[in-house]
Amino acid sequence: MNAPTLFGLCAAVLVGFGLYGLIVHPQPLRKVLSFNLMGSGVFLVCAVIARRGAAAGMGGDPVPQALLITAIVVAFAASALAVALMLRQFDETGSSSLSNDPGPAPAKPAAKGEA
Amino acid sequence: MSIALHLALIALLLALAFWTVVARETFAAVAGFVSYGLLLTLAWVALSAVDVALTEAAIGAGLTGALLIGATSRLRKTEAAARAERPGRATRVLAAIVATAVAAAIAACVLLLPDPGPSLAPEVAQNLASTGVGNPITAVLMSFRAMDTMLEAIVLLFGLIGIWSLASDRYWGGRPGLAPVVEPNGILAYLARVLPPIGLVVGIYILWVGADYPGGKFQGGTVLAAMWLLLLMSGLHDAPAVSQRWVRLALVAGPAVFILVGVLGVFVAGAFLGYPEGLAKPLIIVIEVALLPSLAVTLTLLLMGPPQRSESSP
Amino acid sequence: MSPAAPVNLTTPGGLLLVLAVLLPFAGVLLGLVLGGRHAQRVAWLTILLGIGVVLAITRASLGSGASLVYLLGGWAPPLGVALRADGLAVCMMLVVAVVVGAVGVYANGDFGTPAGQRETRAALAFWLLLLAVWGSLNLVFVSGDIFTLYVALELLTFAGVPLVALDGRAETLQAALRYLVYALLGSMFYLLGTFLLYGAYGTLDIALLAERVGAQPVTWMAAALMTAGLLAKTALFPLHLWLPPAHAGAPAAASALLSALVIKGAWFLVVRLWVDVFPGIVSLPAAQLLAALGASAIIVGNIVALRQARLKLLIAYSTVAQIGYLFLMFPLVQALNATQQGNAAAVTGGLLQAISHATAKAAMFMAAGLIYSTLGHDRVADLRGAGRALPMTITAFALAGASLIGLPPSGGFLAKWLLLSAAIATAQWWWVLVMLVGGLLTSAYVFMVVVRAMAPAAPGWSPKKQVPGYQQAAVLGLALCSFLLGLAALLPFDVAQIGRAVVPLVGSP
Amino acid sequence: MNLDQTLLAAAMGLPLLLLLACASARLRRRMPALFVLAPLPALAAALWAGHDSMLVLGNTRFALRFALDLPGAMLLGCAAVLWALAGMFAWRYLRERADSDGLVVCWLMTLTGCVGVFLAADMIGFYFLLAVLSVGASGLVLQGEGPQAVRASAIYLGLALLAEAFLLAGLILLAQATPDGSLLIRDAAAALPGSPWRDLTLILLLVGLGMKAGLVPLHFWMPLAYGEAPIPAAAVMSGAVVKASILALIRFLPWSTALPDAGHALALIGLFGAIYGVLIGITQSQPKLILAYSSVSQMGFLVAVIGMGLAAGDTGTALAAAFYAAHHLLVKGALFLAVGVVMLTGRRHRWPMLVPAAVIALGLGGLPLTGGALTKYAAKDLLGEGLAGSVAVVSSIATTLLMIHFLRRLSAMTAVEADARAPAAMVTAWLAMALASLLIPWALYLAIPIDTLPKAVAPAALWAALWPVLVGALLALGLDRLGTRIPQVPAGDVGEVLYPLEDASMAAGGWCERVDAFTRRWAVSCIALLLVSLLFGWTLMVG
Repeated sequence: MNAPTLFGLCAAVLVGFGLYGLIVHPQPLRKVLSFNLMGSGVFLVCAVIARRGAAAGMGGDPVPQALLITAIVVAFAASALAVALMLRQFDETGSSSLSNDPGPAPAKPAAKGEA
Repeated sequence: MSIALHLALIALLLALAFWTVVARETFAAVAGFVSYGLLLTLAWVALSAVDVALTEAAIGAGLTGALLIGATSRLRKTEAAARAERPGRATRVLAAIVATAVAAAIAACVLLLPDPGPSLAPEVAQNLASTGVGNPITAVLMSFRAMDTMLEAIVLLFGLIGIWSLASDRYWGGRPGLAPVVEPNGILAYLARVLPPIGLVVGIYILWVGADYPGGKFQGGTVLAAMWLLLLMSGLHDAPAVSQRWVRLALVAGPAVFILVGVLGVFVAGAFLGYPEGLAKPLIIVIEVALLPSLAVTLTLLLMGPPQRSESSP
Repeated sequence: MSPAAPVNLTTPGGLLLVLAVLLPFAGVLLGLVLGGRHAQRVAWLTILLGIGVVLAITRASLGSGASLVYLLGGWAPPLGVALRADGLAVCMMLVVAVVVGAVGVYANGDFGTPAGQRETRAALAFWLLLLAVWGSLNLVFVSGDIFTLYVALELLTFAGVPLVALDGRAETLQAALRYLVYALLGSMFYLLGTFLLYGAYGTLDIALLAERVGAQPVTWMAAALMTAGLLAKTALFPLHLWLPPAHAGAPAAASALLSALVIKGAWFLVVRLWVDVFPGIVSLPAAQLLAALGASAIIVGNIVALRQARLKLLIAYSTVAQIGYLFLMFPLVQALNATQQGNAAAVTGGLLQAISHATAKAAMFMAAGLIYSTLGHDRVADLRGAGRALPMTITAFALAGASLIGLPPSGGFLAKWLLLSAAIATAQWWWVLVMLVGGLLTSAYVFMVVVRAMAPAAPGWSPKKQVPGYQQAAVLGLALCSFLLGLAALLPFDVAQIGRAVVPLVGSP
Repeated sequence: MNLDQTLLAAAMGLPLLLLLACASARLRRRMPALFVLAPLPALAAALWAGHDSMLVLGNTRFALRFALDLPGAMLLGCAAVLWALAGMFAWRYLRERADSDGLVVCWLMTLTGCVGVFLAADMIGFYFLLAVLSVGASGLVLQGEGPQAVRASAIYLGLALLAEAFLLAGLILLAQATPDGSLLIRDAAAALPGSPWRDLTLILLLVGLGMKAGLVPLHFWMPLAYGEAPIPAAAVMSGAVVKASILALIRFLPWSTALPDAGHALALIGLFGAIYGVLIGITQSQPKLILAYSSVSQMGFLVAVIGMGLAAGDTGTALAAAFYAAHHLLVKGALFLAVGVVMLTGRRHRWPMLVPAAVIALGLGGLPLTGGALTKYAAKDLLGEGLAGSVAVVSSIATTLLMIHFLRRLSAMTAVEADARAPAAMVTAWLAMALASLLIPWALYLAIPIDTLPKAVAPAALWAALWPVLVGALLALGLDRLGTRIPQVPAGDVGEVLYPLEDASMAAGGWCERVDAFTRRWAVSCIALLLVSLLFGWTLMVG
């Protein structure tokens, strides 16, 4: 098994970790952290694809590598916006949470237990 | 690197990632993530993506890490309450199952990718000469797919507008971030006096070599942003008020120059974002030089958050 | 799909596509620098110019009868990025321009910079974000490259999220955060799919991908990931957790943008992918699954809407339901493809549904905003007096409601007719049932709101605030657009089919 | 544009123009005075427009088309008369009312829809104008002052839209089966017998139109709506509006092909409704409600006529049914106006109002020499001598009984002041309407060769018409003896079922709300996203 394939499998696992964290962590900050973890897994997939496209004397296909740079910067902007929202919510309410849905209160309490 | 080294790197990456997910304390998790990010740069290098490694080190690990560490310390009080909201066992098991299934599907896809993989590298190599730059990634970013790069600069700006729009009305037009605590003799202040000049040179160097070797405006801009952040944190310099004209000009200068050069292309090269024969490299450098300060200011202010103090506050 | 024009050559008028995208973005830059009430002026100038550009695009594409294409930097795909505008894109750009214009007029009343202040946060942010949403949407419609589309989607999200939290209340901050994190998850899925497609086929260009994709696991997985990610951004039931609080909590003008336009961006991409990129590999079961989600959205969304105590939440849930309608077209397209009849009826039906919902929903949210300012609340149970104080607005609400219900001559009716015809032609009667039941449920809440608003006010009651006439006119104008859209069938040309295989519609208007 | 087309355009155009003019508050206030004029172009079109020219709006790919056939002209003319006279009544009525805007707008909207439906020659236009008609009419019901007006209006609109949902499905099936993509109702009706979905299309059309016509058991909107609507609105609704469904049946059904199953089923339901309406009607005490149940009964009878014609494939059905409908249109409209006038008239002046009412009311039961006798005579051949014919006789008896019950109730509800007189405009409108309902059927009978006059006035025919009326009168005496022992059935009878249904739907709504709240939890929603992507992957793989 060659290096790109190994990293590709590693990327898949990283995406899985990120997804799990995104689902189960109640704190928004941990969700953003998990999102970044998942994102890095996705980026790693892309890097693997770039590496597999090595040709013409280049160590990797430059097009996906360029895409990666763009994607990393976009992900950073997203994290910054999310963190700013969290901090503002904390300033306003003293808490940071995504539950306590301010939407419609159900007519009766929702089904017991989780999921 | 040999396979054994790769395996070790992967094992370490997975261990740190696992820690990031399961750690009880948010701070521990973030610390794990930052070290994970630094290790990840090795992975990019291992995959011959040195430009990406630089970007990852600067933005993925560096700035994102700083952002998350800052948020963690501010939000420490909410952690206990949040733990109570943790979903029950059934949810966690279900989450683990579906996450595993998705990961398995992705792994299968990775294994099933065609071999050898399709590549645009030959086409890039073929057309590299006409762009005048030596680094193929810079050629992609600034010429073949220049639209993406322009949009990326605009994405950062939109992010900043979004963050600013969260300000409380009474502080609108004021300075972002908390008032700095000045400790003239602290280690931070010392670093803040010594590092910025070096950082400035490094940042500009990274930009300059980016045309032909790994590097470029994003990485360079991040180094400059880091230096400015150091100054801000040490209290030697205060963040500018968001209503100041020069701040706004600095923010939009880069994207504006990019657009203008693009429009120029319509007239002299027959296509938006096209470069005339022979002038490609100078024009690319003009754009990069214009983008560097804009990116540095944007990245710094993204980290600083919305205005939180009135303009006159110390 | 075989577009009539060569794919990889810039066509006359192609530069207009660049303008349609860049003009709003340039407006954002200029508005940010000038700040204050200049931002509003810049926004208005941009809106007027932008509408001109979109009209010019329409003229150019009607004139040539083919897709407009522009190669950025002169580089042809797969190396470069192409912008393409077929009939679908042109129609969407037109409707977005109309809605943005109307929202702009309305917002003059709510987001002016008060005298004596140099710059206010909400006003500056709103005008910049309005342009940002517009530019991003135009990019979504014309981009021919799936990675540029990813960036466009992110631009759209970054422009949409702050709109949710524009008035700064704690619950809107939370709604915005939910929206952002969930949308980011969706983007990551989309991005992963993009990378997988590149890994398998070595191109990101839509037209080239359409030629190259084959039925193999990587394509399936990429299509599944991209679709799921886009559904999260469209808020199709059961992936709609962020929509009701976000759309109901935002200021009226922002809700109008979000509900009418922003979600259509991701929906449009699903259409692009399923109809243009993956027509060969999309299976009927997958299309049925998509429509089944749509059907459950229609039923659950409409019923929950009926039970809302607040008008804005009611309208937000109505959006949840209407999103469902947008996805009923897919099995019909699929089945029509199989019968060699051409999918024109279903695609045009879906497009009309999107257009009429965009105009009607924007009108409804803005009407709700006016009702809120006039009454000081938006409790559905206590809307009496609104009809007397705001006759034009309640009329607009009723007309927009008629369009959602699908009463003729609204665009909603025409859409329903086309979709129902396609459903019957392909023997999928269950979608007929869903559409008809959905229409009845919709009529229930529209009726409820209109009747309560028509009740006479309590004696001695007076409006909390006089709303300007131009705001009412903007709302009514938009509602009329939606209500009279069906008359477009009387026009002598069919914009939606430009650049697509044109097949005469049998048994349909 | 030739004269015919101009007439058609004016018939629709004037009400539409007036409706649009309502956007101005100043014009809106003056609009009631124009009510009487608004339907006159329609009357002119009915009288003079040729029956084979067509008004086309649109392009070659798609166009709205309008035309007038003989049944349509007959109904349109009568409807125009009713709209004009009821408009006069409404104008006077509105002078007493503080807020008239809603009624004015809804009146003109209903008129536009009503004229439009009678003229529409293509399916899209028909469906569109039917929707306009329904929405306008539900608005008219809403203008009633009773506490139940909102509920009645909601039920009216709900059932109308439900009916239109059936219709829409039926129309699309029709369109799919019509060759050359034609959307003309004519072509669709001709193509229906050969359609691959013939039975389904017929069921959808008949259910949809049957609901709009008030067929039992989906008739309950009728007493609720007519009971709550203001008098002039009830007059036009029970007279003109409801006939849209009859005209649609006449136009959509293929008369040249015998469809015995569908026809007999329709006839059976119709005849049941004809008797059922009377049975519930005699338990009512409010004249408006009695008239509403009489409408249920009459519409049932009319549908039965159409059903028998369909079963036999008799091409004469269209004209006979239209003639019957035209008579009912005039009489029912007139009687509602009578209720409005008598309510305002004192005991001393009531007889000049009651006597014409008695004549035309008994005409509904088939009193010889009235229009009612003529229409029943025209329909007789269609029903034949079998079961349907017997039921027709029973229906005559029952209708007479119900009408006598109505007259007794009507005379009991005069104004409190013995000397009170109804406003002159209202009285004029009512008497003119009464006169029209006596004369127009004769004029139609003579102008249109339905049958020869001597046969209709032959002694045998007269006796056949008279004896059921006499029996009915006798029964009415018996009913009077029963007096208070007749149980009181609430207006809307089976509509009462809606109350428990509402509870059930509330419960279902609560369930949906819980589903919504559950799926909007973060963890659930994320897991759903992953599941959706996996499901898509799987469905793409298996497909």
